[in-house]
Amino acid sequence: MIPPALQLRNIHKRYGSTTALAGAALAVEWGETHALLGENGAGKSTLLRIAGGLERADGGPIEVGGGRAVIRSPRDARRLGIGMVHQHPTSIPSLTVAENIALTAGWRVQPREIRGRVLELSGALGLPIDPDSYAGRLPIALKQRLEILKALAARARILLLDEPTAVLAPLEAEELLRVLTGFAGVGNAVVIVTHKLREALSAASRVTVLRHGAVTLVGNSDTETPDSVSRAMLGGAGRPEPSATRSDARTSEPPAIRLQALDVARDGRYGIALRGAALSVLPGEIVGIAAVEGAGQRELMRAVAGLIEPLRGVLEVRQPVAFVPEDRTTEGLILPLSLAENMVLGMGEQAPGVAGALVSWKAASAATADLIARFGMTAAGPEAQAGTLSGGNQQKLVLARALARNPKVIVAENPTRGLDVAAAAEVHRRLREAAAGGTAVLFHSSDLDELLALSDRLVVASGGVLREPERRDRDLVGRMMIGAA
Amino acid sequence: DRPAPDSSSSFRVALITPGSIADAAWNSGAYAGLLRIRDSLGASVSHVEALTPAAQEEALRSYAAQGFDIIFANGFEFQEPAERVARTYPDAVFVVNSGSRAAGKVIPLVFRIEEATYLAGMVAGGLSRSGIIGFVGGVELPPVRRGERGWTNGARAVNPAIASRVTYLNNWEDAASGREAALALLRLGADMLHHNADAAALGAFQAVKETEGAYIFGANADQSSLAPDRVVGSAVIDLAHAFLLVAREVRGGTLRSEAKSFGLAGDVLRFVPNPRLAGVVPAALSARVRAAADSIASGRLDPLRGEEPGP
Amino acid sequence: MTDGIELLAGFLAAAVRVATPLLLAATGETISERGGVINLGIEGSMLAGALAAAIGSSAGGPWSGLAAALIAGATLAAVFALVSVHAGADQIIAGTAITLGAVGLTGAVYRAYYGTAGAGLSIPTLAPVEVPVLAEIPLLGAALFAQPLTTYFAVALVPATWWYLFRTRGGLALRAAGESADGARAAGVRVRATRTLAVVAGGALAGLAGATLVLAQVGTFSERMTAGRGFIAIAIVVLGRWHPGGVLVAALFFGAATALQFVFQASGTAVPYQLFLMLPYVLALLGLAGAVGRVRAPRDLGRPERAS
Amino acid sequence: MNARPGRGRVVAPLLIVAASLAGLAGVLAIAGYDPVLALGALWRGSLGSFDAFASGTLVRATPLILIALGFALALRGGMLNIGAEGQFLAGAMAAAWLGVHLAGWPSLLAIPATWVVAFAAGLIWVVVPVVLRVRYGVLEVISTLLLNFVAEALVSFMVQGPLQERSGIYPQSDPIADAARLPLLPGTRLHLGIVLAILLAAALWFYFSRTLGGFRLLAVGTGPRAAAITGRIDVTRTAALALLVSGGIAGLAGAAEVGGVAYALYPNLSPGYGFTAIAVALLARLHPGAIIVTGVLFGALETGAGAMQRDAGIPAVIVYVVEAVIILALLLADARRTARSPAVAGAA
Ligand SMILES: Nc1ncnc2c1ncn2[C@@H]1O[C@H](COP(=O)(O)OP(=O)(O)OP(=O)(O)O)[C@@H](O)[C@H]1O
Ligand SMILES: Nc1ncnc2c1ncn2[C@@H]1O[C@H](COP(=O)(O)OP(=O)(O)OP(=O)(O)O)[C@@H](O)[C@H]1O
Ligand SMILES: [Mg+2]
Ligand SMILES: [Mg+2]
Repeated sequence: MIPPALQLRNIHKRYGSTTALAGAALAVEWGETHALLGENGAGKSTLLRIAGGLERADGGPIEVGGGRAVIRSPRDARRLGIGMVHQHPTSIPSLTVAENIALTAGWRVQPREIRGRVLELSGALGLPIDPDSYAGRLPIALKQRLEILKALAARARILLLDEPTAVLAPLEAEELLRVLTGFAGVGNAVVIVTHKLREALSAASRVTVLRHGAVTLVGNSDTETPDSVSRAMLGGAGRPEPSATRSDARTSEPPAIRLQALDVARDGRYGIALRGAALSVLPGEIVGIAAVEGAGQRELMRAVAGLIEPLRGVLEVRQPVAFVPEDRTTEGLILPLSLAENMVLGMGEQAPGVAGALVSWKAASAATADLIARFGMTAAGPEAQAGTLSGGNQQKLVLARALARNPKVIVAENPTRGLDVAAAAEVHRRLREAAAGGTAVLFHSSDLDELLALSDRLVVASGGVLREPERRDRDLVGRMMIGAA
Repeated sequence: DRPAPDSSSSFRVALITPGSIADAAWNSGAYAGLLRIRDSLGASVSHVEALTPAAQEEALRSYAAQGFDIIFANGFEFQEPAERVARTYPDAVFVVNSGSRAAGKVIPLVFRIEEATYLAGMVAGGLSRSGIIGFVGGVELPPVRRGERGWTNGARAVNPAIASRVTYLNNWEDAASGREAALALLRLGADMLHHNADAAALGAFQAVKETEGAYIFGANADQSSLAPDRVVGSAVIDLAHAFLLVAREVRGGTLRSEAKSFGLAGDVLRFVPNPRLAGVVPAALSARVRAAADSIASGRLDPLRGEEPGP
Repeated sequence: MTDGIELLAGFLAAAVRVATPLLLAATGETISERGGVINLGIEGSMLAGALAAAIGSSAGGPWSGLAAALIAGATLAAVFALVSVHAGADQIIAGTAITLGAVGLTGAVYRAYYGTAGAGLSIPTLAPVEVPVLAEIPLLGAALFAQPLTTYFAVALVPATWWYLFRTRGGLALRAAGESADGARAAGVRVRATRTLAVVAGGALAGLAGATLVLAQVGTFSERMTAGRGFIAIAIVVLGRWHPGGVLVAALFFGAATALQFVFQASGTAVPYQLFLMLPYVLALLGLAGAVGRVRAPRDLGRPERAS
Repeated sequence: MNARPGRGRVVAPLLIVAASLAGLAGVLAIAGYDPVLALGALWRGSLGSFDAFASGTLVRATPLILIALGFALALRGGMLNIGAEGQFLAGAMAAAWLGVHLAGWPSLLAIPATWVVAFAAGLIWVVVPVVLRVRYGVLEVISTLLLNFVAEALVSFMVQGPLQERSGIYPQSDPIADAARLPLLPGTRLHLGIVLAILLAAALWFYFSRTLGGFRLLAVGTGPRAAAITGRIDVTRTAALALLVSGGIAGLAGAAEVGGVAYALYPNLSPGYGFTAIAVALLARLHPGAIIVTGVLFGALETGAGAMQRDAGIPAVIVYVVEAVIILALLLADARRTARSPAVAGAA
């Protein structure tokens, strides 16, 4: 019998008082795509980071291709043929795509040569990318693509991917999964972490489910169902039902957001991103913006949130506005600061514990502890650094904070990115609750299903123009997004 | 060869320098003076470098509090702090090198360096072919400026048309800048240089060594050995000797509360020609220099005003 | 007329002379800062290099002096790397302490080796080397092609450093380490080793810069003789935007401003000389402001790699 | 961890410091000096008696603490002010300039007046770096550093020119009026500046830990993008203001040195306080209370260094080495507590 490509057994990892992994295990065969599932904070990222050499386990053996492996650094992992795609991109922003790939792959640094090799590689994989762009300037989807190209260029045979599809539009996600299964199919191994259960069961051949740092299920994707998997994830509680109720727009009141003939410049670049936009959102209404990257949705959200001064036109927004930015790690949170401090950062004068110019950190901490409990976040406490939270828990913090302000308007970019199924459902419930209380919600999601599920009304942004589809139809909206309808 | 506090001797002498004692001039001379007092008078000695007003007053106070008999303070900037400290510690003698006034037991030493540099200037004025002479100063302090004034006046006494150029470095250590300053002066036509820049002046000597037809005059010590073929002479202050004289007076109880001033008349200050270059200086010029030295020593000529010696 | 040309040639030569040690030290600091380490200890490395050059040359001629300077500069930088890169201590404090220690150490060794008389002008130096033909070019010939070997080396180092930084795997890894220690580590770079090497190389070049002062310029050593050139080199790195070519231009610019300062003083104007002393720094500030576009430091400059 | 005030342990660092002192004693012995005498002098001259502590250590600590507080304020906002030396001199010039004209004033007015002009002068000295940073993106690290050299030359010019003492001979200003001199603790050289330093530390402590503004400054320094987008803070303005005030505080230190120690403007007023203060602030992890402690520590080190020369005959050059080793040892001890520093936090 051929030994597994990668085998981790009885892995333990503690951070101070937090136990991230308590005897977790993972076995991946050559040729298979393996999905690693679990709720936020279950320990998925930690397990992958241990295999990728970014963390060291407190205990537990690792075998690669049947041999005992010592993985102290990403360098060691690479030598063993392990490539990793992180939950948050690790590319070096001020280097070009080609340089980033050459660095990871250890290529000779000849600009023309590496550019050619990048084009060749990306062409062969069907993952097109501009080799000369600076990594820091790429839209998030391309940043993700770059991570995958780096791993493959380094000739990884075992590819570990931490939520690679979280930031992708459905079509992009399908494309990526196709590439990955193809890669596994030729005798390599792939581990993929995702919160999209359907996606996991269709793309992967086997699944492992973690809960509180230990394995609760290992199974074949043919025999498991979203229900069985999510029971394993949540400890038998079964899958939460997405609520289908629509909110009541308060037509009697003036709109909470009103824009007319609004032009907005491209964020940070030259050119116009949004032209003659017109949109009204009533109190109590949830409006979803469907768009592909660069269609002007980003500028729309940020103009409404008051972060970009529009060039011309009418823009009226009721205050206060809460904004949930797309990039939680640099725009939403200050990772070295504590949860309580991040809470005060976002809520300012309205934060609990703040009275005028003074802050009582004791009160702020108490309120943050309360928030942690109410949103079911896994965190060591209000004094923990935001950077020690798992990705999903960071997102919960950003949302919890936005909702805690009781805003009149919520503007959210991909509000459920990185959240597990239950948490995403919980966020939807809370957004609806807010709407029911009279808050207007304007949100963008790269997940069309989420848009259809959550929004009362759907608006498509395409080429800088806003349009409302005649029907709430997946295909029609999809075609409008790419300007084909 | 370092001073260690030695309580066996009852005569205790301290030195405070505002900079390193390896500066090849001002502070090293003072340090040599301290050692000479130790060796000649059997004093127990102590030294400290104190670079800032805060450290300087602290050093003065500490020595006075420890009962040192003489505290040499090597710079005009000690004058006021010494007077302040002397009010609290009336027993110690404070000798302020280059100080401005006598006040009780605060005694300034004044070296009339201009008397020696005047003579150097005369030689330079007589030897210069280009009619341009140059001076490289470290920091523009009173003795430095007086030295430069004497140098310029001396040259003018011999050649009234002489042009005298001055460059200040604003430090005492940067020998490379000393060299660049000298090279710039030489490029602009100067052929006789003088300095008062301590260690930084070494660069000026190097520049002169490299430049044909250029000569230089040493300062503070006899610097002929630095460039035996290019140093015409040096304006020398025998600081060590002066220190010893003062220490003797203190010990003998004969020191009076007045400024102690040293000029060509004593044996502390001299213009020392470089014997190797004796042939370069015309006899007539040498004679004029000797005559001027006499006039200065006897008070008939004030080098700072630059009057010709009377008949 | 010819007088004017000669003066100009002399001025250019002076600018190149002043620029040479700055260029060497700044190139070294560029390498180290590209790797994310700001080393204020290069002032100390320079001073140690100067003394080592003096002693080495006294003992075994200029070439021994150069070798000793490289080793001395590198050694101090290695101590700095130990504290700041490996222990992760603050780079600014560590660099300041190294410089302070170097002032003391060089002073003590100098006094012990040369005694109270000092080194005088007894140290064997490097004679200027004229490049055949080129040295004959009017105006520029003497300025650029009749310089000591260290100057040619400093200039040759510029394209070499460029090539290393932008055309080699090591250089790419170095830049990555400077931009994002975490990212570089994830890409398989050994961040600490990379940074240590860069710092030590930078220290060696600073040592060479100190040697230039002694062996190619003044022919002697004096305490604290570097007089802040290490800090100016750091300013030059920023002025040159962490780019070897830019650093060359900035060093020459600084050299020219300083040479001009001396010319102004020596030509005997009534303007207070202190204004001339300010000149290079004021010009540098203007240069910073006038440089088109924004200056950006390596992102992780000054940040130790997090212990994992 | 980050630019946060530290909550580290103290024991391990103390052990490292003790070990390094032992090592030093060994080195001194090898070099032929009496280590017991040397370290004894270091102790006696700095902390060993009340007079040494008050007249030496605290006097030296005063400018270090003041400058370090300003440095901490700026760095909390991500601005690395390594030009305190220049701002200190600017403040000293202003205080001396006003101080000589205040004869006949009541001290109660004269002293605050010199402080106000010195604060303003220090602040003005950073206007150029602030404008360069805001308008042209020039890193304040470099512009403030360059301005140190300019300040030095300017002081040199002032004491030879406009501010030179009456006789026109010495490169120093006239002594300031008695009214502008800071009161001393009787029997010592300790002046009112230390009170100013402690009050300022208390004020900054309150500002940093108890006010929204202090927290927002921290946010700007640690996560400027999030501070702007999520915190809705005017990042540029906040950081610029912090840098300006830090310059003003360094200027205050200059006034305290002129009014409490030197009583006149001298060109050599600072032995590099601006740089030492950086070490003081960083070792204290920018915590105002801890800055008082590290400031006193460095003040003791500098005062004790003088005593080592005077009383143990150790040459100054060796004392520098001793100081450097102690600083490196403190640094290593401190690095064991936490791994990250905010050094150039504002660079990006
Ligand atoms: N550096 C750290 N310090 C402290 N705790 C940490 C650290 N890294 C992770 N943890 C904790 O370990 C647990 C597991 O985190 P991990 O990131 O592996 O979760 P995850 O399964 O990837 O979650 P998500 O789906 O939200 O990304 C969490 O409770 C997290 O807070
Ligand atoms: N329109 C956009 N869409 C997506 N991401 C963007 C957009 N504009 C900026 N970003 C992201 O925001 C981050 C910072 O962008 P910014 O334009 O501020 O770069 P920058 O600070 O100017 O870069 P540098 O300083 O290196 O020149 C980058 O990671 C970039 O990818
Ligand atoms: Mg995760
Ligand atoms: Mg930017």
